[in-house]
Amino acid sequence: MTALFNQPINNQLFIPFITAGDPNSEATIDLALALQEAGASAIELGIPYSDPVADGPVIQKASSRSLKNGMNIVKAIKLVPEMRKKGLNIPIILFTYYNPVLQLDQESFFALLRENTIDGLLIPDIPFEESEELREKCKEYSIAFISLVAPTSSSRIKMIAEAAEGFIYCVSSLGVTGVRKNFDDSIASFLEEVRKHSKVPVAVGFGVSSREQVEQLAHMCDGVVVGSALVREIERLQPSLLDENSRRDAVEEFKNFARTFVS
Amino acid sequence: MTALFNQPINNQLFIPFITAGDPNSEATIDLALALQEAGASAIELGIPYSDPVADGPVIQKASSRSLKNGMNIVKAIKLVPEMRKKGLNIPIILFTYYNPVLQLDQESFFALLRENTIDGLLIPDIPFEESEELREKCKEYSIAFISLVAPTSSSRIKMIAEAAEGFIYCVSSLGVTGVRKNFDDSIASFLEEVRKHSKVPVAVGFGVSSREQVEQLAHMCDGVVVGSALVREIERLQPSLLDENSRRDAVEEFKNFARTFVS
Amino acid sequence: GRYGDFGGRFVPETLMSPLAEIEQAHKEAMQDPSFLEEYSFLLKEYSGRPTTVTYAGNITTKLGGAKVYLKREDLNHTGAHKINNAIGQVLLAKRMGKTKVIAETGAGQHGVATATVAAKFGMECKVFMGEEDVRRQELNVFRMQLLGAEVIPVTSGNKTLKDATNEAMRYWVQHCEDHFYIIGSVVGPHPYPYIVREFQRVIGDEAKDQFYHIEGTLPTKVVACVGGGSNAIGMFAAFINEDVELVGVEAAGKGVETDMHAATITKGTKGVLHGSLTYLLQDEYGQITEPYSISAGLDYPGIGPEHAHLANTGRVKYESVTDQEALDALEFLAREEGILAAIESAHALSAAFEHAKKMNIEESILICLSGRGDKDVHTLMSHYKEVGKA
Amino acid sequence: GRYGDFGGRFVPETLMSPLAEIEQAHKEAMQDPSFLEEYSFLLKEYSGRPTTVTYAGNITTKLGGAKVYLKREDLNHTGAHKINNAIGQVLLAKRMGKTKVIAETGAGQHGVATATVAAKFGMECKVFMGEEDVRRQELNVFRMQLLGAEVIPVTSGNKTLKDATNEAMRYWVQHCEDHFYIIGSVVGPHPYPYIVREFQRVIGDEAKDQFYHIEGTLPTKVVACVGGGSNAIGMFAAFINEDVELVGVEAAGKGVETDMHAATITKGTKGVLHGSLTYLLQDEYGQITEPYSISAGLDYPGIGPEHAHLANTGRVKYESVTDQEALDALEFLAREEGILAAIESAHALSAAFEHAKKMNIEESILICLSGRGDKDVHTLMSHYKEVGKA
Repeated sequence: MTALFNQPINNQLFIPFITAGDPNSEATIDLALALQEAGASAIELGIPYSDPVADGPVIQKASSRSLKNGMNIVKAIKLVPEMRKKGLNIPIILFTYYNPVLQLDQESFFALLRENTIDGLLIPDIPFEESEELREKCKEYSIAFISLVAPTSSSRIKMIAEAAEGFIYCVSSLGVTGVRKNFDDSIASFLEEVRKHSKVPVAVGFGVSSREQVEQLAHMCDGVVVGSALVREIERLQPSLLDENSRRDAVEEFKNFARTFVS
Repeated sequence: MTALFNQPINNQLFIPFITAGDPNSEATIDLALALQEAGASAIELGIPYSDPVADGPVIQKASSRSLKNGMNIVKAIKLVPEMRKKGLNIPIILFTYYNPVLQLDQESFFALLRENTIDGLLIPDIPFEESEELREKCKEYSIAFISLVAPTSSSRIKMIAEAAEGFIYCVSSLGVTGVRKNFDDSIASFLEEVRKHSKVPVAVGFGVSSREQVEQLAHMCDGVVVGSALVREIERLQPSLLDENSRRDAVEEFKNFARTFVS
Repeated sequence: GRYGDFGGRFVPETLMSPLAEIEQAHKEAMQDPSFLEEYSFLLKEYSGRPTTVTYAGNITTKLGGAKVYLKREDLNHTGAHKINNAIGQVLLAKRMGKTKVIAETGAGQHGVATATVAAKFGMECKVFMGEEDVRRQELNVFRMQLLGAEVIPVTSGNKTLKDATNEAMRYWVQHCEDHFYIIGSVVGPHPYPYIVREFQRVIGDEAKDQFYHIEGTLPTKVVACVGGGSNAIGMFAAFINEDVELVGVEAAGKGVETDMHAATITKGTKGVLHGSLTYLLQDEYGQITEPYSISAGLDYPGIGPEHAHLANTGRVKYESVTDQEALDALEFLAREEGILAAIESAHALSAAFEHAKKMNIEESILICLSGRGDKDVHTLMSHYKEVGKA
Repeated sequence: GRYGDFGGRFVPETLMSPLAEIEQAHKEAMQDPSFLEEYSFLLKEYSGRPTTVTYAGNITTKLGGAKVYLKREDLNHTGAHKINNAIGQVLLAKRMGKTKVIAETGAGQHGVATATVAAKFGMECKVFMGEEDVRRQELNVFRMQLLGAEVIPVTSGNKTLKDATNEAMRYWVQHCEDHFYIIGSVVGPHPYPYIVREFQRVIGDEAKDQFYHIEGTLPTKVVACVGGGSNAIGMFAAFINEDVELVGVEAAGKGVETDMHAATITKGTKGVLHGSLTYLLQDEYGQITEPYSISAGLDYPGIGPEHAHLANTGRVKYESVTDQEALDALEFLAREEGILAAIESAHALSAAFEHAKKMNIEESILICLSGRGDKDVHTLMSHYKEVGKA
């Protein structure tokens, strides 16, 4: 089994998501470091994609901003060593749709991941049944293949949870990523079912957007994934992040915002 | 048999057409007198109609000008005594589509024609087969029922020509009224066929618009009907005809134009 | 050539021989098995007949009365019943050796049908269309042009169907020697009302069989819209000698109490227009008045002479439906059954729905859905914009 | 769920169970005589099937080669083959107890078909449509609205079919518990490509019988256009095991040598889009590139996975046709046969005409005329204006 978190988990995991290259490569590196300082347990580094069907409008927009800047899967992977150089030591999970992966020769792709110190791989449009080969490869390269489960997974939960590596990503409600006001009441029983079968930490994502929600979820899971809420903040700070003179302050502001999700 | 022309015909008949009420009633009376002075053998007085399918654009426009002035079949008929009062003594042939006639009680219509000294009746959309009752009535009221024959009439020529009264109106070529440059060569044999069967004068109409054409036709028939060419002249003179001060000059000009058709 | 007092052949002498030739050619054609076979073959293999009869189950439930059935002439090639007649007449034209055809059109359905068969038979085609209708039905104008026809906008009168017909007749008078005039409805001089009926009776003949196959009986009532009246006559022909109530529906425009309607039978008087004696909208001096309907296909001041006769004898009951009632019925059918009717046909729908409500579930009503509504989308859009619904 | 290497089910986990349920429901439905009966009944009594096969005699003569036949899917209710599948899927939705449906649409034909069956079955309906297509196909947008559907303009990407599909999938992910997604082509995750093919195979099954009835043999070649490829698969299904040459025709837009085309098989590479592995137009990093075609129905960067497989095995030959070639073929068909084809279908016509020329009169070619061109009139008008022909 490929472990993502080396230490036993004491407190809740905070796994933030940012899009590589949004608003540019330099900012992405600084934002990753800020997230570590804010208390992130790991970072999901999103590869921008032309057709992000699992994402809501906030991340879609980040994707197209990043694509316009010429970001691609190879460049994004190569940002990680630069983050490491600046002191990043938490796990990096590459979040990418399947198609960009498919276009690379499989061996080179995994070599690239290893060379660039990527710790995990999350592909939202690869369901369990289509992922066997990739999971094998991940094991071979000691990369955690992150699985998702959804409330609709029902009888599939056991199968997915038992095979999960790194952490298991629970979709908080039906849907794509995005900010939500409230969670469905049924989430408690869903998470309980997942925990019953999972040997790895159980994190909840899709729609976690406030401190209150984090607290609400705390007793039901091992952590949260926060995406759209952070990306929206990056969107808001974009002008300052792009300006050399104001970037440091903007990154600081972002860090303070991110910190609100950490218990 | 109802005779239209009391004297034997010495020279070519000139039968002009004008639309009653175009451009107004007063002008129509003056124009009729002018035509008599110009040498007209009879006058076709057109009743304006909303859907004049046998007429070309020139007479269509005259029709709608006249209708806008409030002209109708009864008013038009009642113009004739006023013409007579001013000295008109040539035959007046009422040219009307069938529908306005149909809306009047038949007896009153014929009484109206007689009272107002109408000499002939020409209905372009009543073919021989549909006209029996009207022809009977015309006989009863001593009104000449004018028949049309067309180049397409072929085997019908004999039937129509033999029953013709007043004069027989030969459609010069296929078509509706209007100004034409040339006549079809086949007209000669068509007219010959008509003359063979007709006991009344043979007049040619539809498209006669110049002195040259009148001369060209002279040896083949007993006369011509001229419509659109005159109505177009009335259209041209409309402003002067509507102005009390210039009407006399305009009527004089019209008379001179009409005279060009008389041999 | 008469239907009771109505019909006849009131045309300039020039047309008398051509009409007699058409009458003769049609008579011979209808006795010629090869002609009838070609006509049937084209209806089937080209236009896709038989058109189906659809049970409007949702509407039946909502109205809570008679079972509602639709004869789907909208499924014909080119989208309306007009093609049945156009195919028949072009075959007649071909038989007579003509290579050029003309037609008048209101909504453009007959124009499209004529342009279509002209293309299929390699004939030159001119379609006369009122300028106002050219504007209302721009889709159909372009369709005709694409089919190779020349569309001639007519600027006289109200610039609608009546004026287009006048102009077509004028053109025909001048060119009858080598042109065949494909009249689109059961109007015009004899033998046209008869010819068109015979080429449209396939609607009723099919529907009667199909309905009998479904219900094992005849419909209680049969309803069709009436402009000139060709879909209605075609539908009624099969039921006229049966114990079936027949209803023709005219366009009441903004109301028969206003002067903006096309309710010829309801409000008209006898007269002669376009070659036949029938009911007309006219003034006391016999001047034809301008009709009005939101539907370019019903915007006509006359009516087929056979309808005038059927109204006179009482065999067919004629009613009228306003613009708004027709549009409401159109929308109701679209929402409930997923079928977009032509505004013409929606007049029949509206009247039929009112009848259905008052009938019981043992009874049934068969409606002629004469055409599809795609061509009317612009008219509908501007209407909805006007009333603030879109 | 695989066709050779292609197909599969590449979707977010949320959709896995709903897809499995649909697969199971479809399997059961196809073995349930009452389901099949209702499907057939609706095809016949509602949509007017069977659609006819028309011999294009004038075109055959002009081309001087193979006999040209047209399978007339344009005569279906709503004007295209899309209704076959929409009827099937709405019945499946009903069977599964769903009361809300969603759909994506490009040309609007599938959107109209879905809105239509949603109205007929009293279901709430949302149709996702790229904003650019909303503009290109305003007629169909209004038709959908009139049928009671909500049309949701999609502003992402190129604002065409791909983006509409993305948005429909996103919406479905969020609402899959009570919504049924009626996919319009043989694309998407398994079992959609299979379901859609099974609901479209009626095209080929009918055409094969009809053709055999006419010619006493099978056609030499069968040609159909391919966007996602549902009309083509439906047509090919009946001939795939026969000795008949099959040709699929993609949109070459302004030319496959330019970057403005939608020739996915001709120019694409393997990848995953909308849930299945197939050929795609994409860059080296797997970003989907924006396709282009004058036809909104072919303007798609992917292709049904079964087509990808059939291209790979060589069983079907795929060719491409430019905008201009398609328009020329459309005009040629209109002028010669009086049939106005959809621009989509005109791609098949163009390729087929080229084949026909090189064949002999003993041979024959059957073309799937997948839809009628009324919806394209605005596109055609502006095209002709641009090239100065109108």
